[in-house]
Amino acid sequence: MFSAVNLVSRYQICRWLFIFLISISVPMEVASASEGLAQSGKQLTIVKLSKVAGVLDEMEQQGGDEVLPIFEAMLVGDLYFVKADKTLVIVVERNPDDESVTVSNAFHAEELLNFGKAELKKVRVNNKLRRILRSKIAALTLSSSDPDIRESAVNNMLQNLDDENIQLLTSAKLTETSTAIIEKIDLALTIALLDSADDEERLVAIDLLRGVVEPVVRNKLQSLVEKDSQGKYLEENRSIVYASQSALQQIDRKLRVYGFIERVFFGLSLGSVLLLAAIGLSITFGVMGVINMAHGELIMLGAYTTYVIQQQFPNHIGISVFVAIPAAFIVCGLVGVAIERGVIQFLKGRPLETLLATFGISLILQQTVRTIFSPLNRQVSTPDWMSGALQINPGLAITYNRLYIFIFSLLVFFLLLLVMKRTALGLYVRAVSQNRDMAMALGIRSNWVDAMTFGLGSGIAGVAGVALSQLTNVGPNLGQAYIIDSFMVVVFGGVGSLWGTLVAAFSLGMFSKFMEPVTGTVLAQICVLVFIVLFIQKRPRGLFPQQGRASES
Amino acid sequence: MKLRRLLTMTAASLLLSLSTAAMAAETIKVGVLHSLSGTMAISETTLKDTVLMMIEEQNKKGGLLGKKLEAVVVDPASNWPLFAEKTRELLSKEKVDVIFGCWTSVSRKSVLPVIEELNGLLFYPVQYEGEESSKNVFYTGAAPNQQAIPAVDYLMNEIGVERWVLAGTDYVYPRTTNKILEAYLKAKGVSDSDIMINYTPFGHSDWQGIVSDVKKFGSTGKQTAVVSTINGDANIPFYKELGNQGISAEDIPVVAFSVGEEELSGLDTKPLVGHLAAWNYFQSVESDENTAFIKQWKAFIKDDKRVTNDPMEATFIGFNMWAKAVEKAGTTDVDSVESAIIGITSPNLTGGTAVMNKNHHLSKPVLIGEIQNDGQFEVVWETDGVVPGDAWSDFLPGSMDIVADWVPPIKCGNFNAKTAKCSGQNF
Amino acid sequence: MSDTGILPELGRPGFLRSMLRSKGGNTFLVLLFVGTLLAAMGNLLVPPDSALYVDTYTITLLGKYLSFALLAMAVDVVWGYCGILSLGHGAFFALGGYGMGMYLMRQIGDRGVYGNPELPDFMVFLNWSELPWFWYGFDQFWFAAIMIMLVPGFLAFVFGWLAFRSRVTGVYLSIMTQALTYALMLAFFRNEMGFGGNNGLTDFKELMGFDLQADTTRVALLVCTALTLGAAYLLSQFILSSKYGRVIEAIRDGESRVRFVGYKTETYKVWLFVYSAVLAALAGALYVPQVGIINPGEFSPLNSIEIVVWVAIGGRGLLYGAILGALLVNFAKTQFTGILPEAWLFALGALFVIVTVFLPKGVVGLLSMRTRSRNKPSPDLMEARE
Amino acid sequence: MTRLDTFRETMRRDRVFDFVLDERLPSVDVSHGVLLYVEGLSVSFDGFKALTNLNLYVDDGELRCLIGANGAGKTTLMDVITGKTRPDEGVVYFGQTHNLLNKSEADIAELGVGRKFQKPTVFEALTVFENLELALRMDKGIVANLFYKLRSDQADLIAGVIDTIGLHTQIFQQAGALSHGQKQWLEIGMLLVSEPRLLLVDEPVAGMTAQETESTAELLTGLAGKRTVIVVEHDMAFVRSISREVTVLHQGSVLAEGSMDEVQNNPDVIEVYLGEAP
Repeated sequence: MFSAVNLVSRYQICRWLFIFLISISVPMEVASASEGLAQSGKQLTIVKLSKVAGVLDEMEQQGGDEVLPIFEAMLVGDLYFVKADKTLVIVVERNPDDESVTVSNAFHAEELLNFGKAELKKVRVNNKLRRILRSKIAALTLSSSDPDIRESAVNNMLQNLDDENIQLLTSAKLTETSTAIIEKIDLALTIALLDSADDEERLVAIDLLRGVVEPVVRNKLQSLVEKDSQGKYLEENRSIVYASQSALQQIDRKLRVYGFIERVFFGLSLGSVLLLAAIGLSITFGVMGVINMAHGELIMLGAYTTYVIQQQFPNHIGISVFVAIPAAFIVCGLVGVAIERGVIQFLKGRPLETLLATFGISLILQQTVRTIFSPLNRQVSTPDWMSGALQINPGLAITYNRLYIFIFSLLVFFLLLLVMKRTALGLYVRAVSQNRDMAMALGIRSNWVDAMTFGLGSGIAGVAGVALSQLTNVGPNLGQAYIIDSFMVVVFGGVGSLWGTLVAAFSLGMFSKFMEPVTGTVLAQICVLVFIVLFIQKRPRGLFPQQGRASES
Repeated sequence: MKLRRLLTMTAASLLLSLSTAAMAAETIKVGVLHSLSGTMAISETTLKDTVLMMIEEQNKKGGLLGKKLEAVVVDPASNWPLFAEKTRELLSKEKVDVIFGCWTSVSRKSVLPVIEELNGLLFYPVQYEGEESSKNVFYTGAAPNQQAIPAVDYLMNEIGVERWVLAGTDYVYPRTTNKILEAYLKAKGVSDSDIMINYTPFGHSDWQGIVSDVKKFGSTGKQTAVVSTINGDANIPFYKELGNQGISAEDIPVVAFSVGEEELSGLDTKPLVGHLAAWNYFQSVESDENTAFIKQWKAFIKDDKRVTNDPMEATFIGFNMWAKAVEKAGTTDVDSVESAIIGITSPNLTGGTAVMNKNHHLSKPVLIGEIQNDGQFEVVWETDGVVPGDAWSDFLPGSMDIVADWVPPIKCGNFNAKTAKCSGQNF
Repeated sequence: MSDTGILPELGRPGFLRSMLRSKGGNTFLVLLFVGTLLAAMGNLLVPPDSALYVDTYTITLLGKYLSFALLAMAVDVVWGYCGILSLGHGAFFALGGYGMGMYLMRQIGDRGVYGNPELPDFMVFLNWSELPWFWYGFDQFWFAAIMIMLVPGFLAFVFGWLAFRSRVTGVYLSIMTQALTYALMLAFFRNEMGFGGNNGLTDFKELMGFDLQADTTRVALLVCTALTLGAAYLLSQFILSSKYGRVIEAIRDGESRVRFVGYKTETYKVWLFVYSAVLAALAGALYVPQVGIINPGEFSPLNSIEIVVWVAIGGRGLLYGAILGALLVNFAKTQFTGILPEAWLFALGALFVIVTVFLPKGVVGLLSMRTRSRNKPSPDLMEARE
Repeated sequence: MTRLDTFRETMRRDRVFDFVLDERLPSVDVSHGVLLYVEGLSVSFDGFKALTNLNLYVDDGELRCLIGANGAGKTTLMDVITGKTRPDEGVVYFGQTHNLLNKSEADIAELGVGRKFQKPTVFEALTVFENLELALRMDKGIVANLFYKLRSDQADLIAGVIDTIGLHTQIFQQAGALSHGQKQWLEIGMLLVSEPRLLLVDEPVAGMTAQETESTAELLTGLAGKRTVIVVEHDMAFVRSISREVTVLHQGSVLAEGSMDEVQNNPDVIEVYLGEAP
């Protein structure tokens, strides 16, 4: 898939090179700083929000490059003014100790001042202004030395291709060195060509844009095939309409493929969440026959462990997740061992009773967390490396957090598989689960094995909690949301079969994600439940039943 | 034998403990009907504390009519039938003079028949879907025209939004709000294809598909916005997913009606910055009343980190209005207070005054705020004056003709102006 | 061969005899009768300022407790006697409640806020133009009454028939019942279903022409609930003390063995399940007019588990044990949540653990164990079970 | 035929209506003298072959012993006959007409196949009497059981069986309180009151005293002729004492068949089974 994308883009580079040859360049004069800048700057503090855009235009004309720091500060909300004399200042540092703020004068950066919080007021911005600011900054930073800034500048301009921007881009292209950015500029210029007066040029441009999934392209082409109220095409030249239609078809075909891939990923992602939530249960339920209703609460404890760890390392959010994984495993593992020793060992061979007792434990755990951490949701920050999305192409992006969690879930699964198949503990666990008396006769301390097994399952629940803390709310009710789903996965996959749990988690994830567009979320969920209920009637032991004589009785 | 004795004893104690009637009141009793446990405790506990704070304040001023106020706090435990039961307990056993309480619509609906049967008085402090006006209830939260419609106006006129996603949790408040908004948008000339409506269950956490749909919907070049009536817990995963899929507040702003300071407190607001909320109150609004209120609150709750929010202001206004009305009427008698309170004014915390209208709803200003890094809102827009709360929406076919007017000669919560009939009152 | 003539008499006592011999059961019936009578008289005949006056709040509270007791008994019938741990009985309860709710909604008629004679308010509210087909007939009490039992019964039959025939047992069955009620909850939360979504059905006015807010109606409802509970108790006692009941108990202890003796255990279980579901539905139907609201929260799996706890605490395998459990826990809940709302979940959670680990027979089991140790001879062994 | 004839025919006093008849054994066609046909039976669990192409014919009224080492497939064979386990291939017929493979456990039991398990399985919460009553041959439908009252002939039958199994003093005791041997007897009793056509008895004398073993042997031999009995047993002395015909199973198929002496002298048997013993 990746190579296919590359092929396409390489093909497009050739086309854009052609455009490059025919494009003309107009050098742009940079306006010099003006005296009125400070004066219009003051306007920012007075006028209504709807008038600010005009002030910004004025400032840009007067100030040129000089306004860049002001605009940037305004964009991120660091532009303030002094209440007393309406001087614009930029926040340099906030001192939480004495509630004071160190600022610099907006027009003389070297001038540092100290103000109390109450003496300053923020220059108001809203989303519309931020957009305007961003495009103004884009124009100003097109010649920046940082390629990333240049690229985002071009991307910003793509959304707003007026004559001025086209001129800027054309000139920028001459000095641009990065091929990726040149590609982008070419794309922009090609799109601009669609508005050319020469129909031949437009046809060439349409042909070049065939199959480019950038939303701007699609919208532009869409506008070419629009009809008026009488059903007549707005575009007079029929050949342009037809060319656009076929180009659109090609784009839509691609988008459909990407859409499908995306949905598959959604399914896998939901599946990985289900897998993480269910796999610990698969151990305690499948191997020990314990219906652990407190499993969800163990997940919740894992999430809270993440929270506590993050509180300890507020400046190392990125690393804290890695610390949280073993920590959550240990914390939840220990709680699990305590539950097993304290309650479950007295209920051997009475699975229904374990269900009730562990449900009681789940209530206690929930209320404990509520008492300690308050009933409010807690803040678990997402590390930077987990936010954002992997942009495969303009039509397809995969969010990092889901991608990592998908990989993580498989990692946990195979690690667990390894433990169960290759270690002494795994051997003991399997021995005890198949024939307790025999195992005991062979000198296996079955009590110890039970405690360890339950601890292992609980620890994995904790690890799942770490992953879930990155996706959802960390609150006392976190566990309840997953317990029923987890049971469904384990039962559907076949109790005692790790592979069954894997297959069940992913197939249920897929099933519900592909149902969703047809039925909506709620009905999809209901359908999954009904499906499992019916499936269990057909195959009472799930997808991958444990076989052999032992399972018969 | 033992068993029999045990059973007898249990039954006897059951009957005894339940039937001990409350002693005659030396004080004015204020019932507080907010969930202190269960799912709604997160939001409602704050309001319980607000009422307690107001009572303490009032008692410092010497109480009302020369009597001290006494709070009677019960816990309906986020269980809707229990709300009705506890209301009955408050009114018939404790004989309270007024009740401050409820958060969810369903709890209010559950309480309604009881409060009307026993002729109690309820102040309901949360924004809601409207379509109701009871003789015994005063609605101090926002009606849809005090929250949703101004928000849409703002997006349409100031941001230039042309395409709309109406996303909500599947219950009556989002359903109604979206129905009203849909009708409103269509009246403004927005075409069907530019409106996308989506409902999700409570506590929904897997937003990938829906956000991706929103992204596609918003990629047509027209400015798109999401009007979110998504409830509580489901919001954070929603905003997170938006952020991760690269949708910023500038691309597709989300305006929410259920996300306030309390919901944001202690959360990672990074993915939310720049998104909007519409309320009648924000903690960040600078006014003397508000500064005083925040100070009082932090002192009362003994926690400097606690925030204030819109339903608290609604409780504040409701309580003040009730106190004024009691003083005006000279009694806590429900009928007298009911007629005395209409037209009573009380200062808003955001400046200006709120008025209790004839339909038992308030006139209040509407503010639009942007979420900031620190979990506070920055007001980016507000209505010019106060907006009177409309019990019955003008945009729903079923309720267009209905008006609420509790002043004679109409004296009806759902008076059909066309047929001149008043139906379905429980008294 | 020895004298066998006495065998039939000694073997399994007839229904009446078993009733007479069941001390706990008799105590319960007498208490139920006397308690209800006293409460009813205390409300209607005693003047409100008297110390003996029972206020309406207490009447509705008692009514609620008794409906819960009926529900707990329904769970006990399948769990205590047949070993089917249903974590979805809340679903039948809620369905029964919805049936009654629909009838009560239709009784509102044009007294709704929109004054629509045909449609309930929430439908007008959501711009529905006509009554959905499944609401037809619910304006008639007899129809509603039939549906209240038929729909949950049918659901239980279909579910039970599928599950028991495929030999889904034990834990699997419990989880499936949980999935069932969870799915129903999600479904009823949807507004498109036409059951009022999250708000459910409320604001009822009258039942069979009687004003629901009148004290007499409330007392009558309490008496109805008590009578239903009593009747259901006698019927369940009859069923469970018959040979059918013996088979059911045998199924609990060794289902496959019963099959080898020649009983079609699936059929036995299905009908018991249906019976229990109908009892639960009746409880729901009695509950709704007394509390005044039915909403999808009643379907929540948590509720169903809580019912099981009532039974476990009271003592399963004993009908009056389940009833006692429901009354005790709910009474404690009312008291505790008033005083210490925070502590209630701790208390409930701890109760679960303690009862399952240390008191598998519940409170009643504890009591009867004591009684038995005093009366040494073995005939008591029989009685303990009845 | 005239109406009167019809009337007379209907009212004949030596006949009763079908619905008045109950608890009759369903008719089993044993016209060829064989009660149980097992042909080409194969069962495998998870790759392990429990039975391979097993053939077995048991005559009506015969007392047959099945012997074989652990894992030879004895219990699996019983499981197949009683409907607990479904074979991969093969045929099991009861008499000429009843295919046991498409019937449920309950139907097979109703046909007259009774089973005593290896591990005594009685209903522990019920009394001895109730256990027996449950096993009575009667209409097993729900309505019949709901309104069931013990008839005097059934009471006599139970009383007789109780005498046989010697649990007279424990009639009203819960079965859970019985000793292991008593449970064995109770289970045999349950088998007796159900009056089966074919009895499958799995290790009846495990946990019994020598005296009890002797009376069990007496009981089983006494039954033969009236009923068909298949006994699985490890106790060779016991097998020798009751058996006329012995089938030796080995690795899921029949190794040898014949009288005890014949079998004991069979070289194959000596090699795989008896050879291990001394």
